[in-house]
Amino acid sequence: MSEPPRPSRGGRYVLTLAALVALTAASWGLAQLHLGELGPAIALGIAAAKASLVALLFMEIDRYGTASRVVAVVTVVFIALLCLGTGADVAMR
Amino acid sequence: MNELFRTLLGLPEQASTVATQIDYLHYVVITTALLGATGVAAAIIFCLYRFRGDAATENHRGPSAPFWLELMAVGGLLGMFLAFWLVGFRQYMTLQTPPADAIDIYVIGKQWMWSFAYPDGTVSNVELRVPAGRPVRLLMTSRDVIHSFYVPAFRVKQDVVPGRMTSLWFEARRPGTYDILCAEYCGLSHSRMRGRVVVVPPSQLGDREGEQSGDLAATGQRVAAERGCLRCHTVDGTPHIGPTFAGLWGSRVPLISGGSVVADGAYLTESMMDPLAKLHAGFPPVMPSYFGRLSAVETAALVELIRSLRDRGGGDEPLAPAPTGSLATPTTEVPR
Amino acid sequence: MSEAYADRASREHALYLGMWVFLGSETLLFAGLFGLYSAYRAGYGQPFDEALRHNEQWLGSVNTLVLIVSSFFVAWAVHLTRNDRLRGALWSLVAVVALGLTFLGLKAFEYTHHLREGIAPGALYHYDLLPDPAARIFFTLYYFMTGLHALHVVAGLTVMVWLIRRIRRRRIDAHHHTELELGGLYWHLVDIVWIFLWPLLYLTG
Amino acid sequence: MTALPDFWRADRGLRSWLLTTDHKRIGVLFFIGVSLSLLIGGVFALLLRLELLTPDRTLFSAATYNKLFTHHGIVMVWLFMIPAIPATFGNFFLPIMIGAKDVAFPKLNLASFYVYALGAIVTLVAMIAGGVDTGWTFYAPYSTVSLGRVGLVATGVFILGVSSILSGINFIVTTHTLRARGLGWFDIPLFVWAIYATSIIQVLATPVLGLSLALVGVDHVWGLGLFDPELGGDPVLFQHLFWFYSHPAVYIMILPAMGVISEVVSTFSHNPPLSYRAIAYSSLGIAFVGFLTWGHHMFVAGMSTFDAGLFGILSMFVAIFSAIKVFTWTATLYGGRIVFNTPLLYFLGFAFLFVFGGMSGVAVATSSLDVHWHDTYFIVAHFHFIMVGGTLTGFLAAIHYWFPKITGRGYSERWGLVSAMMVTLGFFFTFMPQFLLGNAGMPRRYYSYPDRFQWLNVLSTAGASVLALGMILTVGYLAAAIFRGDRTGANPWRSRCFEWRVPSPPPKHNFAEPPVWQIGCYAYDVEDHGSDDVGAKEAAS
Repeated sequence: MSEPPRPSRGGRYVLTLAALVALTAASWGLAQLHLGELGPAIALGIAAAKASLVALLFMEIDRYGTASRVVAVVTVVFIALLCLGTGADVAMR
Repeated sequence: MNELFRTLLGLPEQASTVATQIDYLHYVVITTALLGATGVAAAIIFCLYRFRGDAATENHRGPSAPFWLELMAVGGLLGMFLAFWLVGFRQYMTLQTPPADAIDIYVIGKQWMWSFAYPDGTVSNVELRVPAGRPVRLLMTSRDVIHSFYVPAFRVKQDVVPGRMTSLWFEARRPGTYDILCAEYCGLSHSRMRGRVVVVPPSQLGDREGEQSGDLAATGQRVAAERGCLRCHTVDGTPHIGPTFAGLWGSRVPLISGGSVVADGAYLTESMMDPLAKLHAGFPPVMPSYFGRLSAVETAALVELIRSLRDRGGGDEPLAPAPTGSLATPTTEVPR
Repeated sequence: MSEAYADRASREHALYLGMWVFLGSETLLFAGLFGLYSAYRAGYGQPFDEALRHNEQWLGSVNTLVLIVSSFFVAWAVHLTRNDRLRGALWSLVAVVALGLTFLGLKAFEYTHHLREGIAPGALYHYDLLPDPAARIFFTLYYFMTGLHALHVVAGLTVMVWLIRRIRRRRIDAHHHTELELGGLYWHLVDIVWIFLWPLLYLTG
Repeated sequence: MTALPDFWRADRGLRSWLLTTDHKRIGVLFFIGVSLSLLIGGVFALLLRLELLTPDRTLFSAATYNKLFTHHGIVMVWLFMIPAIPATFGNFFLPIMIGAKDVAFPKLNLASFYVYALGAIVTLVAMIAGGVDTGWTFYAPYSTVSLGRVGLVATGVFILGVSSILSGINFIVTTHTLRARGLGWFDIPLFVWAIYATSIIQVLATPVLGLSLALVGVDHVWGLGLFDPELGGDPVLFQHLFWFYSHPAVYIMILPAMGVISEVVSTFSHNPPLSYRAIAYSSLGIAFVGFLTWGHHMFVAGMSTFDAGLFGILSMFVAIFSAIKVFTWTATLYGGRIVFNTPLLYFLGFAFLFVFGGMSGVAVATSSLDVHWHDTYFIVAHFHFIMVGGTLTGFLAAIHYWFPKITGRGYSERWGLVSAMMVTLGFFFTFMPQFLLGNAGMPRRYYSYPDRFQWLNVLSTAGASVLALGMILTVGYLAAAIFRGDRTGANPWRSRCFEWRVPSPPPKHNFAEPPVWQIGCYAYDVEDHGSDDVGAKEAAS
């Protein structure tokens, strides 16, 4: 928010960047091991972790009130809903 | 009672074994709907009359129905809807799982006509002949767009999707003729894509019993001979005027125009209808087009013939399964 | 902005809320493609994974890093603006634009590489080493997902250039930087979408 | 309070209308667009009914018929039903009902109208230049191979979707941030809840429609076959994407009408709603649970039986919220002081048609019954009972209910009741025969049909002409009332709702200064003493 300028500390952002790069490397590394069935689940788990890092620390979602968090959760739920609905249909045919 | 409701609601006759059960559920649900709507309307009309007045009349306490009453009403309604679902889904499952001893008939839906291939290799268009009292399973696919095989008298319907096989089963109770309609919009003459199910007494169809495994391929063999395919294509692996059928299925066909294509159902059908579209490299472009001269089921029979010859040597190993692939294997296993 | 709002803070609150709702709506534009991806992957299975393995993992990974760093620079620019260090903020945004262009450049390179191999969307696909229709479907989905994402990257870059011009013309400072935060939110969303696209299109083969 | 000029006369000239950021004027602009669309869609409907008089060709060819029912569907769904109540009455009354001067983003509001106008023009041009014959559902693979202008219509509808999203965002932010001081979420009128819930669906569902139509358009033009079985695609997946939008879309259409009905019932019975929170939460319930049920459109499409069962159960839950609303409305009438006039007659029509239409929806969500009924005229009758019996009736009720507030004049009650009777009865005789046609097994979109269906079709066409006459009559006397209707005060219906506390027609910025309302919008137990304007009394206190 742009009330009177509150000096924010830059350290947080650098740490977040480091964490994101580390997670990316981890995700890439695990992919090389070809864990078979578990591979996609882990990769998506790491991606979700990275996404929430970006949302929480870069986008600072917590500073924009509850509505923004509700929007984020509802969006993720509805995307998952569509994927499960269509995926289940084809998988269970 | 059943007859009264059926005629009142304009339902067609209950010609298949499942029809009566479905109609009973139909009666219950529709009467509940009508009673619900008239009940609500009656309650409103009563209130409109009983509490008429204007803003100036003395003040009535606002209505305050206890919360439990509303919860009970809504809970009861939800219970009833879930009961509808339970009965409905069990009937739906019986509709979706054909009995084991059902006769298999291949159905091809094509822009604006139904064709049927029987286990004994004979084919018929528009008219589907089935024995009474025997479950019949229809294995259906479409040559172009989505159609929907619908026999109102049997209360059955199933979309016919191109690129995969969908199935439907019914058991006609007594002989008669019933309409087949296309229920999924499929273009210009969607409303003229009609046919007839002719149910004949079981005795008349004695010869129709034959086992069904590779019969369609046998029909393909007969059609190939009659239509002159075998004058240019051989079945033993030696190339002739045209490429041999043996080992052709699923193999990589080099094209004169460069590149190559997998010899799957789509390619073979297209090559019969429009031979010059993807011409096999190394063969003269002399094949006549069979567009309009081969019925849909004869085409399916020829494709079945070529598929059945795929391991007979000649041609390199097929790289990929049929285009319908795992995505499209229907719930019930299709006899290869 | 109408005078409906008494003070600037409530007007900004409205802008942020509107932006978040818009971000939710924009993300759902990708929902359809994620749905198709999960359906086709569930349906085709093995041949789908084969095609997926064909994608250059290093290209995707570099692009992921590029976008993550660019996302950092956007957050860094907002941080610097709050501390009234506008020159630094300006250069951060320039870095974001540079990284965005690098991303698009790598994407273009990957596309041409694919197209030269004959991997093109839909009916134009004629890559002989992966004849299976699952490969054709995977690459069509690949083109649609990355293409739609690339469009959003281009939109994000235009917003960044517009922000750079506003900073240079002193329209954005420590007190008034709403549009910078909104532009930043949009770019972070573009990064988040790619964070999910990367494993689906490159890693999980 | 000095008499502020009302919004009609506040500014003069075409430019002031075309570049207005006043939410009321934008509401009026949308009303004009939406009414024209209703006229066009209605003409298509009449032509369809005339063609179906005989089992074979009556007026024109199958190709024309196929284009006509497609255009009827597209114009009615995207050009009329979806913007009908939210963009017109939602725009007009949402800010007033929460005590705001205007919507949160007025320029975005005007942009939304022009995007709607652009989308409408592109769609109508595509219909004239060749037209589309794929049905409003654009099912692949026919929409890929059809010779019609699928690409252009898909673009037009995409643009209309963008307008829908922009309005949705605007209304959500307005409801969150611009409520007057002391006006909590449970103090605002129920119509605002309905528009808010509709906006949530618009914002979350429309993008998926945008994508699926883009995929179909691209597939039709360049053959990038994600749904083309020749290229390994699966056409059933398009149906998943399409219905993921289109089922919530039917709730976009019905929720605003429910909002209007909540207001009409409370005002004309001079009674607070039986349970405010039941209706408010039901609106949200419909908005979210509506996203879980799209599979019941695909029971016979070749979907897995697992999905069929799952979507069947979920569809039963969404019906509960509508039932709660109907019970609450009916109970609100109990113990009220009911003044019976046109909006309430429309409510009576709404109640019967919506409940029977909704229950017939539960009937087709019962999977085994759907096998027989899917894609027959039973489905056509079901959704017209909800769309015409529900949304159009709600739209007409809203026009009559808010006519004095928007124009400052009253309409002729006698003609109102006559036309409402004609519309409701005409509708009933148009679509009740179609339920029977569906039972008999007549499929949808049939240009020619077996002879045994003819008498029901003739009856249906007769009903359609009565409905058309009723609509023409409505336009007639309302137009007359605009110019010759007698002037009404700020609150002719003696309603407590907030929009009746501003003058009729309201001034440009609704309120001289931000309102502080002590008397609630459903506080009918507060003594009225026949004073004409509760607002005045409030201002005095």
